[in-house]
Amino acid sequence: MRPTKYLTLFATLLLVGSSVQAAEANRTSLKVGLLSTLSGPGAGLGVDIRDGFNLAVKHLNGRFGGLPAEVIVVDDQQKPEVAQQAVEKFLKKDKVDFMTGIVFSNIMLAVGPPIFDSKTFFISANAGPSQYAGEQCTPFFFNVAWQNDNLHEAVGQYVQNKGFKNVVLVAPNYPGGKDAMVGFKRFYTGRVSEEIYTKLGQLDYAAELAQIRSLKPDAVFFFLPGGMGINFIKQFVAAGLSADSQLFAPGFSADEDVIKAVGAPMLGMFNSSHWAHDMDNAENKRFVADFQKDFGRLPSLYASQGYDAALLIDAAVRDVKGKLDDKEALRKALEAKHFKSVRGDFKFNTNHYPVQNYYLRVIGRDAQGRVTNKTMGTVFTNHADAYVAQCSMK
Amino acid sequence: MTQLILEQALNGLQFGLMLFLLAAGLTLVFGIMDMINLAHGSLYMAGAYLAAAATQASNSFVVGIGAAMLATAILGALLEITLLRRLYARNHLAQVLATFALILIANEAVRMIWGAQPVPLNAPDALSGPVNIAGFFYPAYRLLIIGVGALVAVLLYVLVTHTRLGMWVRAGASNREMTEALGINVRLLFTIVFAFGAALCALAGAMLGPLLAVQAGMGESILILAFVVIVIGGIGSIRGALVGSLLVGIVDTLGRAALPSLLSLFLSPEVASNFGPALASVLIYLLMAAILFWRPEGLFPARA
Amino acid sequence: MNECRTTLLEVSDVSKHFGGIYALNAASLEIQTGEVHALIGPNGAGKTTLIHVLSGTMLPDAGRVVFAGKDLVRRQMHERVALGLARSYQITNLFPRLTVLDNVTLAVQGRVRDWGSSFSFWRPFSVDSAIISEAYDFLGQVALTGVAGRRAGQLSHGEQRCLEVALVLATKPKLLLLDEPMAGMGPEESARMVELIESLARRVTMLLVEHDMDAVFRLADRISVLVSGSVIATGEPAAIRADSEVRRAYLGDIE
Amino acid sequence: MGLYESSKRRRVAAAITLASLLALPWLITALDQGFYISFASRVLIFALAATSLNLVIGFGGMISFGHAAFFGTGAYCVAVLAESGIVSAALAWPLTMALTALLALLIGAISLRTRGVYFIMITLAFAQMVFYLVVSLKAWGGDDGLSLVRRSIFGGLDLKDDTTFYFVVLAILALVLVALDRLAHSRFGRVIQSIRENETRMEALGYPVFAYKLVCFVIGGALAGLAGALLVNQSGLASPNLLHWMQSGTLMVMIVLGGVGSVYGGVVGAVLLLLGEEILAEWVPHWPIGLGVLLLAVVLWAPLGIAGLFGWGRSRE
Repeated sequence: MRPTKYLTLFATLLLVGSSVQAAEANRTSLKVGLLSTLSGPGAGLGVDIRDGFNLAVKHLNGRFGGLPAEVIVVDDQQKPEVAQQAVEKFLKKDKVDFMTGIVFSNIMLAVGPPIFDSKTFFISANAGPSQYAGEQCTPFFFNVAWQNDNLHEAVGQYVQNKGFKNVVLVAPNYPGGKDAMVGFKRFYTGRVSEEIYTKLGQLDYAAELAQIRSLKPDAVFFFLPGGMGINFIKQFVAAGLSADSQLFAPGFSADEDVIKAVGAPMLGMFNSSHWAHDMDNAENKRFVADFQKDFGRLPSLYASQGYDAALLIDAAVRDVKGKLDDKEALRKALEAKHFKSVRGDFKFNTNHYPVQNYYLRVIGRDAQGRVTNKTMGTVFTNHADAYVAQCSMK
Repeated sequence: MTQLILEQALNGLQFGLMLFLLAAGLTLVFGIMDMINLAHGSLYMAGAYLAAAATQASNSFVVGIGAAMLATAILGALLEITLLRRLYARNHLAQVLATFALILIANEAVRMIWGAQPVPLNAPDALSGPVNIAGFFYPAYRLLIIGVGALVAVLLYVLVTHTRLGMWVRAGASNREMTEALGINVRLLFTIVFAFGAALCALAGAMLGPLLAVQAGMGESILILAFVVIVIGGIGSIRGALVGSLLVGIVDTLGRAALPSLLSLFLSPEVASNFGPALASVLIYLLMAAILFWRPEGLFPARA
Repeated sequence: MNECRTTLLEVSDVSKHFGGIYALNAASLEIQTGEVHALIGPNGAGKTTLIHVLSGTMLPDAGRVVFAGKDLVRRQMHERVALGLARSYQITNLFPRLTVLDNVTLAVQGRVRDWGSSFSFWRPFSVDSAIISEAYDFLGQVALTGVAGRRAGQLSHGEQRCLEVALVLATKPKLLLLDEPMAGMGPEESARMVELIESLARRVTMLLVEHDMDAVFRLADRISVLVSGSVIATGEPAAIRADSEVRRAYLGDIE
Repeated sequence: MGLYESSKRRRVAAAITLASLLALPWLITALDQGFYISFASRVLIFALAATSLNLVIGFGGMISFGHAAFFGTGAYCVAVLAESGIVSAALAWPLTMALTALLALLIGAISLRTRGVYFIMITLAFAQMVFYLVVSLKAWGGDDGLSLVRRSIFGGLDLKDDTTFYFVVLAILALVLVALDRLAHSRFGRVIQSIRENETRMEALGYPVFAYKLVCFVIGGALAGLAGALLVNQSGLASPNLLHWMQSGTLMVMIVLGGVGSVYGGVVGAVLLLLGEEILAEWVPHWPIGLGVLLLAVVLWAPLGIAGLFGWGRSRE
C-alpha cells in the first residue's frame, strides 16, 4: 500500500468540515481520489496527470465550485490488485466524491465495477477502454481524454493516405494494446504483415526487432506508453531499422516525456494527438506557461487531460451549487461541461466519451532548437468513437 | 532467414553473458559459505543506479561504470562484514528472510534517494547505431555487452583456475572446513569474494541499464534467473555458472522467438499464439526441474 | 550353543565401490537365528559400509542379501525395519531436543504391525498409554527410567549410547545391527554395555560390529573377520583366535 | 523445544482473542469505519495462508519457497469456477481445495526427492512455472488477472455483506486452528515434527518418511488453496501478483515474525505484518525500510519470532 500523500490546502478547516458534515443538502467540502501510476515504466504518464490536475486546483485556488477540495493521491504501481485495494479504501474509508487519474485500461477495468456500484463519478484523465464506450457504458464514467482507439485511428488514416503497403504493428498484450490494433486497422486497410504483442512492462525488444527486420516493413506503427516506448524507439534506432522503415505512433508514444528521454533519434516521427502545446487559445497558453514555470518541463498531453479533468469537476460542482448527493443533477452538470478545455472545444457523446478533432504532429526542432512536436494539420474533425452505438445510454 | 537466427542467437549470447556476471558472484557466495543471498539482485540494482548517477556526473560511460563497480564492491564488503557474516551459521530459512528484508530496504532506499520514476541511463552516443558486418546488422551496444561479458568470463576463468586466490576459492567451495584447517583466512577470503561478486553485479547493472530501465525492483526478476543458472550449473562451480548462464540465455531467448512459430506448424494458430509464449517462459524452469531430477547436485557439482 | 540353527540373514558376494575404491568386494556372511555374530576388521575394512548395505542406507553394486527368506534387493530402509532388520548408529543419532521418553515412544509407535499406521490426525497421542508404558519397559531394560523426562541432548555420552540401543530394541527387531556400541566409552560404561548386550543376547539375534576385542570374545557365538571388503574367515572365537590367516591380516602378533 | 505442547495458558489466550475478534465488527461499525471490516477479513485470510505455510515449514521442516503457487491457484480456481457458473461455496471451495491439493501432490512428489537448498530452489522454480503459465493464459485474464463475477454463495448467508463474510472467514480460521492444534498432538503431528528434528533416524525407526512429508505438504497446499478462495471473494480479483515469489517470501516473513512451528505463529505474524503495514503506511514515509529492519532484528535476535518472546511459541525449555 503505497504511502498516501495528502494535498490539503485548508487542512484544519477541511478536517473539521469533512468529519462533522452530515448528509445535509450542500456540503462544506469535497474529496477527490486521484489514483495513478507513479512508479515503474508507466510512471511518467501518471506524474504528468497528477501535476496537471494539481496545477488546475492551484488555478482554482483550492476550491471546486466554491467547496474546498481535498485531493488524495495514491500510486497504483501499475498493478491491478494494488489499485483494487486503494479504491476500496477511497470508497469505504475516505468516502471520496469523485475519482480520477487512472492511466492503464487494464487497471480501469479491474476497479471500474466497485466505483460505479457505489455511485461515485469517475473522471478518466487517460484510460478510455472500448468496453466502457460500448455495452458496459455507465452514467458514472466520464472520459476527458479519448476512447483508446481514436488516436490510433487517426494514425491509421494518415498511413493509409500516404500509401504505405507493408505495415508491422507492435503493442502490449493488455486491453489498451488490443484497442490500439483494432483502432489502427479500422482506417488502415492495407497489408499488415504482423501484429506483435509484447508483455506489458517489457523493456528489452531485441527479439521483436529481429523479427521486424526479417519482415522488412515500409512502416512500423507501435503503441508502447511511457518507459516502454522510450526503450523501443532507442533500440529501434540502435538496430538501424529507422533507415528503411518509417516509425509511426499515437500521440502518447511520442510526447514530451518520450522526447525528453530519447531526443534527436525521434526527429521526423509522425504521430497524432487531440492536443499540442502550441495550440493558440488563452487557456492553453496560461496552462503551458504555468506548467513550465512550476515543473520546469513542457506539459505532455497527459498533463492537459489532468488539467481538464479538474476543470470539469469544478464546473459541475458549481452548476449543482455543491449538492453532490443529487447524482442525477450532477450527471447532467458533468455532461453540460461548462468549462473551456485547453484543447479548444469538444463535447461529450452519449457514452460520455469526447467528440473532438485529431491533429497530425511531426517531431522537429522549434525556434530555440528544442526537439518537440509541431502541429501539421487536422486528420479528423469532431470525430466520435466507433462503439457509441452499442451503448444503451441516450 | 539466417539473419534472424544469427541475430536471435547473438541476443541469447548477450543475455547469457549478462546472467553469468550475476551468477558468478552468486554461485561463489552460495558455494563457499552455503548462503542463499536474495539481496544479490539488489546489488545489481545499486550498481545500475550508481552507474546512472556517475555517468551523469562525469558524462562518460566508462568512468560511470568504473565508479559504480568500485562503489558497489565497497557496499558489498560493508554489507558482508556487518550483516551477512552473522548469517553463515544460521539455517537457510533465516538466510532467506534476512536477505528478503534487505530487498525491502534496498528498494525503498533507492526510491527515497532517486524517486519512484526510472532514472535515465543511456548508452554512449557513439554506440547508439547498428554495426554492419557484410550486410548483417546488429546493434553496436549489444556487441559491446557481448565483448565485455566474454572478456570478464575469460578473466574470471583464468583467475579461478590459474591463480592462488582462485585455488583458495575453489578449495573453499568444495570443502570450507578443510580450507580453514589449512590455515586460510576464509573470513577475509570470503569478504573479497563477496566484494568481487558485488562489482560484477554492478557491471551487469550498468551494462543492462540502458537496455532495460534503471528502476526500483529491477533486481528481482533477474535474481530468479541467476538462481536457476547456478542450480543448473552446480552450486559453487564457476564453470557450472558459465555453462548454466549460456544455456539459460540461449534457451530462453530462442524459446521466446522460435517456439510460437514452431508450435503453429502443428497446432492451430490460435492455440499456438496462446500456448507458445506460455511454454517459452516456462522452458527454463522445466529445464531446471529436469536437471535437478536426474542430477540433484547440478551439472558440475563443486562439492564432490 | 544349540544345534538346530536356521539361517536368518544370508549375504552372498556383496560388492560396493566408490569410484575406484572397493569398500565391499564379494563379501559373504551368514547369520543364524539366536546367535551373537561379531564382525571385526581393521579400520576401513568396510564394516560400516556393510551395515549401510544391510540397513538399506546404501544399495549394493552386486550380490544378494536375503533376510528371513525375503530378498532385500529393492526394499527401502523403512520396509526392512518392518521386516525386523534394525540398526543402531556408530555416531549417536538421536532426537536431542526431545525427551528421552519421546525418543523411545517414537520407536515404539513406528511398529505399524503392532500399533497401526501413524496417519491419525485427530486423536491426541497422550491417550496412547499402551505405547507409553511399553516405552517405559524398554527404558527399564537400559536402566534409563530415571532420566525419562530429560532432553536426550542433556544425557552423558554413555547414557546416550544406551538410549541408542533402547531405540533399536523398541522396533522389536528379529536381527539387531549394532555398529560399535562401545565406541568412545570408558571402562565401567563399556562394562555396563556388555552386561546389557549379554542380557539381550538370549532374546534377539545380533550382528555386533566392534573394536573392543575383550567384549567381542566374551559376547560372540561366532566371529567373522572382514579385511579390505572381503570376509576372510568365520568361526567360533577360539578358532578365529588361532587362525594364522586372521592373525597375520589383522590381529598382528598377540603373544 | 520438544514436541509442540500447547500449554493451558496459550489456549486461554487464544480463546480471549477469539472472543475479542467476534466483537470487532460492532466496534468498527460504531466508529463508522466500514473499510476496516473487510480489511480485518483480509488479515484473517492471510493468517490462514501463513498458518498453512507454518504447517509445512514450522512442523514439517520443509522450507518451501513456492507456497504462493497454491495460494494464488486457489484464488484463480474460484474465479474461473465462478465464471463458468459454479458459485456456491459448498461446491467451489472444496473443489478448489482438491485441485490445489492435487497441485501440491504433483509438485511435492518431485520436489521432495531433493534435499536442503535444492528443495528450496525447486519449489521456487515450480511456483515460477505456475506464475508464468497463469500469466500467459488469455482465458484467465493474462497480466490483468481475473475479476470475480460475484462472491460465492455460502448456504443461506449472503457473502456480499462484509460483516457476514468476516464471520465466515473467522469461523473457518478458528476451525483450521483447532484442527491444527489437534494435529500437532496427534500421532501424525509427532511424526512430522520428529522428521523435522532428525529425518534419517525416523527412517531407521521404520517410518516411510517421504509419504509423511508429502501428506504434510499436500495438507498445507490445500489449506493455502482455501485461503486463496477466501481472498478472491474478499478482493474480487485473482491477480498474478498472488502467485509472485515475493508473495511466498511475505508468507515466510509472517511465520518467522509470528513464530515458526507454533500453531498460532501464522496468525500472530499476519496480524503484526498487515496491521503494521497499514499503520506505518499512514504516518511513516518509506515504511518498508522500518519493516525490513524489524524483520532483520527478529531473524538475528528473536529466532522464535515475536510469539516466541511472549512464550506463545513452542513450549519453552
